[in-house]
Amino acid sequence: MAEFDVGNGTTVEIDEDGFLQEPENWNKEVAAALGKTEGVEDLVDEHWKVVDFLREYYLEFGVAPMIRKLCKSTGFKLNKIYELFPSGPAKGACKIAGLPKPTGCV
Amino acid sequence: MNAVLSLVAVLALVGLAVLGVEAGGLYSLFGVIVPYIAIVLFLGGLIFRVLGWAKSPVPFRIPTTCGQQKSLPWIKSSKYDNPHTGFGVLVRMALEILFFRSLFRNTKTQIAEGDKVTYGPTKWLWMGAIAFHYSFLVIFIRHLRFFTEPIPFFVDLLQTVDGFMQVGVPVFYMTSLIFFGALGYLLLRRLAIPQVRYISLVNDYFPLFLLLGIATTGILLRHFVKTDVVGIKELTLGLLSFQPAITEGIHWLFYVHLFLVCTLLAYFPFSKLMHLIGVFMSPTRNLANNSRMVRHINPWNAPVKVHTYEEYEDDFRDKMVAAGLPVDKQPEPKPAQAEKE
Amino acid sequence: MHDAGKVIIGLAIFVLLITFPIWFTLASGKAGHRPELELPKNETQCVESKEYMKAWHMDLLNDWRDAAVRDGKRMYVAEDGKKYVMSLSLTCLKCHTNKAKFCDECHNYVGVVPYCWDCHVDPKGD
Amino acid sequence: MAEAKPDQMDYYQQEDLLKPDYHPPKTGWMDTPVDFRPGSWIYPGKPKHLEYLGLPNPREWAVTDEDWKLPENWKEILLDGIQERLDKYRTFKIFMDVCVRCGACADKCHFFIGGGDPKNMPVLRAELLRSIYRKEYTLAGKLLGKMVGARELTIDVVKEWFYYFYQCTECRRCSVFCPYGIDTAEITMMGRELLGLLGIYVNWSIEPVANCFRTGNHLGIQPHGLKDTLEFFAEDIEEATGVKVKIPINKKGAEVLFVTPSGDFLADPGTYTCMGYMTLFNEIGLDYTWSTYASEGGNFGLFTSADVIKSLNAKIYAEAKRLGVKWILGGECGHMWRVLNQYMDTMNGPADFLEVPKSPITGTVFESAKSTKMVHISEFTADLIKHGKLKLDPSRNDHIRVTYHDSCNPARAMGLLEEPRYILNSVCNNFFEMPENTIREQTFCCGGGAGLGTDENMEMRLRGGLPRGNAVRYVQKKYEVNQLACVCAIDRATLITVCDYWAPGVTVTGITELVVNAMVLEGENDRSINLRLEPVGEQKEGSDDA
Repeated sequence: MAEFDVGNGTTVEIDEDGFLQEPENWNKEVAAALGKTEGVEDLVDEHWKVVDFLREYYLEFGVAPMIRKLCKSTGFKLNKIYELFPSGPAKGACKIAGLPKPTGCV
Repeated sequence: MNAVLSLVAVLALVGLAVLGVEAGGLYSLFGVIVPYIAIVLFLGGLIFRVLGWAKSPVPFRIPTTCGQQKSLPWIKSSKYDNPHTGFGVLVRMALEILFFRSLFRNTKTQIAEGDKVTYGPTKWLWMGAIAFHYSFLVIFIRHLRFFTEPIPFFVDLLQTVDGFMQVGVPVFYMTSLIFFGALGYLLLRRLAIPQVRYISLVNDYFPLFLLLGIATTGILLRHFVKTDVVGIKELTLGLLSFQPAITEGIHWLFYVHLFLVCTLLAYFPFSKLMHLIGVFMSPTRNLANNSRMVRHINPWNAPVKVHTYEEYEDDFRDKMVAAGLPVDKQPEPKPAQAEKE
Repeated sequence: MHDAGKVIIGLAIFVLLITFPIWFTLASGKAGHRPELELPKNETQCVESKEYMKAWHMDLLNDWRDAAVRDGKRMYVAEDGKKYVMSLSLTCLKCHTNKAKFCDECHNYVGVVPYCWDCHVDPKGD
Repeated sequence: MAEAKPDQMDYYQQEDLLKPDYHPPKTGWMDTPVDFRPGSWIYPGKPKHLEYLGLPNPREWAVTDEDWKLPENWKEILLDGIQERLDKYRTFKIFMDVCVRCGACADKCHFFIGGGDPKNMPVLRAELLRSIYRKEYTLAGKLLGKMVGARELTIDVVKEWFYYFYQCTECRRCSVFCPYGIDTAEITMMGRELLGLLGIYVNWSIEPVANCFRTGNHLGIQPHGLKDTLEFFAEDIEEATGVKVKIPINKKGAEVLFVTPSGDFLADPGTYTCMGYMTLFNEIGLDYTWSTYASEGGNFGLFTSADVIKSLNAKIYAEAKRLGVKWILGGECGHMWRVLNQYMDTMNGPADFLEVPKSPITGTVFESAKSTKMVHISEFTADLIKHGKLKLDPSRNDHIRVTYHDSCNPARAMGLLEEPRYILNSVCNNFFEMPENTIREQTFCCGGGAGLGTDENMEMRLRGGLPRGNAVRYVQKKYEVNQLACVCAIDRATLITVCDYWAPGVTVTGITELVVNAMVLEGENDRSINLRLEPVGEQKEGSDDA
């Protein structure tokens, strides 16, 4: 599996799409570094609001939340999420939050 | 390449027969031994293959449904394209076997005007197939005049109908022409359509050339060479009654014809020609779509590892309890509460 | 499911059908039957050679029919120079007096139904 | 905007995809190697999932690797596997033997129509496996080899199998046209099982399988997560309709167990369909329950192996028994209904602890499900409407001009054709059929079924989606259709992409969403917004992108 250089001398394992292999290895530096791969140069408060919610939800439920839930809980409309994360909530925001990619009928 | 190889193979068979009888005088080989071997291989091979198929079970009921299912009483179900009764299956199979129902559906897909995918009906393959198979059947039955004594009425009847046009002496049968035409079409489309040519194997060309060889020698024998048909029938009846005897004076071409037919018979069970039987045994066609009504049994239905509810609850009990979901077994640390139901 | 019963019944029907000639002929008891031709008693030479007649008589008769009926020609000159009247009734049947014991023997044996008798009357028949 | 990548639809030009090269290559198919270009294959199954499921040979590997890290005796494993399956499946034996290569199936496959790759002709896809069968099991194949279509089993053959057996959506359209009913789905299933013996799976299938085994559903939603999700839906339902719906979960003694694909718990627009179920059941007062253990109707085992189908499917009956329900109702899903209709009773029956399904609302006894005891939501709803048990105002859907996509499995492995149409005609005033060669038993796959609906497979999804997308485009132009209804969760996920690409402006919906939007509910609000919380009368343009 590919190694991803976080930048501070550490590396984490990522899958083919650049998602974190072990969500436990996530930290803020990893998030910032992954952000750069998804067109998010700097993570500002609004980004963190999304990322933190995703993280919290994931830690509680073990999966990514519905996008609608994400919107409702953060108060951001879907287009705002796309503004923040150009590659979208699933590929962008979830990746930065260290969540695995959802699979199945989605 | 595969086509040429097949043609060469058939020509070699012809050559073999010619040499065998003309130069070698091996009449008993080509007139008696080879036919017996061919018949044994045909019948034995065919039974062997079919039993081989039958030995494997049909574990699941997987018909391809081509119409509305039987469900609510006020919704008209498609009795034959999506049969739910044995009778429906019988009709579906009859339509398939007698009229090539599925092939009749054939469409031709094209991308027209650059961006429109269009589907036109195309019946050529169906027509070619129907023409080929039915003329083959008629020819087969017609030949019973050489294999039966007395000749059953339906053979005479069929000959009369087939020779209805009364062209030539002896009359030229319509089916001979249709058979030739259909074979030619099936061969030409195989050569002409790039995709079909791409998938065609020796196994596909060889039977076509073989049948063309059989048809050609047959027509030559009937209309041009005129060998001693009485002698031929004496030979065949001898074979049938297991008292084989070679009749003198039969033209060598007959032995070529016979040898090609024997090749076909011997080749049959070990080739794609087994679709003759396979069409009856295809589980996507010969089963009723009633698996929600009647339980279908799989003889090898072996147990598999299942994540049981107990294991599942063990995995998630705390979370379930925390979320207020009912559980069958209360978590250990807390004293048991009354089960919520 | 194996449906063994259905497969075996199907197979039996197939074998029964395909071996029809064997059991049908054996059952009829005529497997050894051979055409027995009643040859003319007072004539040894047909219009053409025996071999030629055996293979080509239908073509010869057809030519005769066309010549006689369509062109009005009645005279046939054989290979050996002999002349014959082109007539089924007058020439052929003169020697081969019994259709049933000559023509029909072979025709029936190999299932040939010539249309001669659509027009001609078999003098000995009905 | 950054340069599009092969896993994004913008990467592909419509002009290119509309001009597939139908001419076979100059080299024979046995001599034409696989072109593993990005966008046309799927990532391998991750070792952790294989380990969890106890499947062989878990390891890290990539499709583009030269070495796929197969077991030493891979060849022996495969040949034994073929023999085992020949002994277990008459279909496999017959389909190996009787094909005459007439080619009628060729242009029936959406991947061939959209891609032109001759190995996507169903006949040739099967020959990939047949060639090995001939080499090993037929005398001619042993003696004559290539010219009779036999070839040696090599690593390249294994790779080719992987590529093409995961370029088949098991939609069975070819089997409708085959004169012998040869079903490529069956061949593909065998091929995938064989690959599985070597530990070759795609992650898009095997991760859902692992999730489903553990959590009861493909998405890995845990019991408390499902509860949270359904509560979230209930809030939205209340906002949209003013009705507060009940959420019975794992309720013992309920009359009906309801099972639906888990995609409906996570991804729009499936979520709206799920809200539809909840509202409908609440309105008619159905005594039903959700289950967290059997929280998946779909069954990615169908895309993996017969054993896995059985293992995942077993939960439904087990849970019905545990909860003591009378019968089971199934939601809108495609391949789920292939399993429920053609496999479930055989694999995990008899369900003699259940009763023959009887609608408590209309009294209708579902005789056609008297053995499995499982009814399709469309059958159930159609029966409700027929008996006038739903108060419907179809004009509420007047802004929707809808067409109906028959999902492959309900169409060709069941025959559920009229029920959804009856419902649509009852709840919408503007329903338009796509051309007849693209619907009912001739329906075209979304291009992403059978575990192929993942983004790294985008090229094949768009190519495979061409026939369907083109038919949608046709009714969009002709009748101004703006929504496509379907009864399949994979469709609800993948047809969004297909429509966005081939017929932009058409959105995707489940049937029950439309039903509830047309329903006059007891104690409802002004219903000015629909289940999507969009103002009624305005059809949102563009995608329901997830």
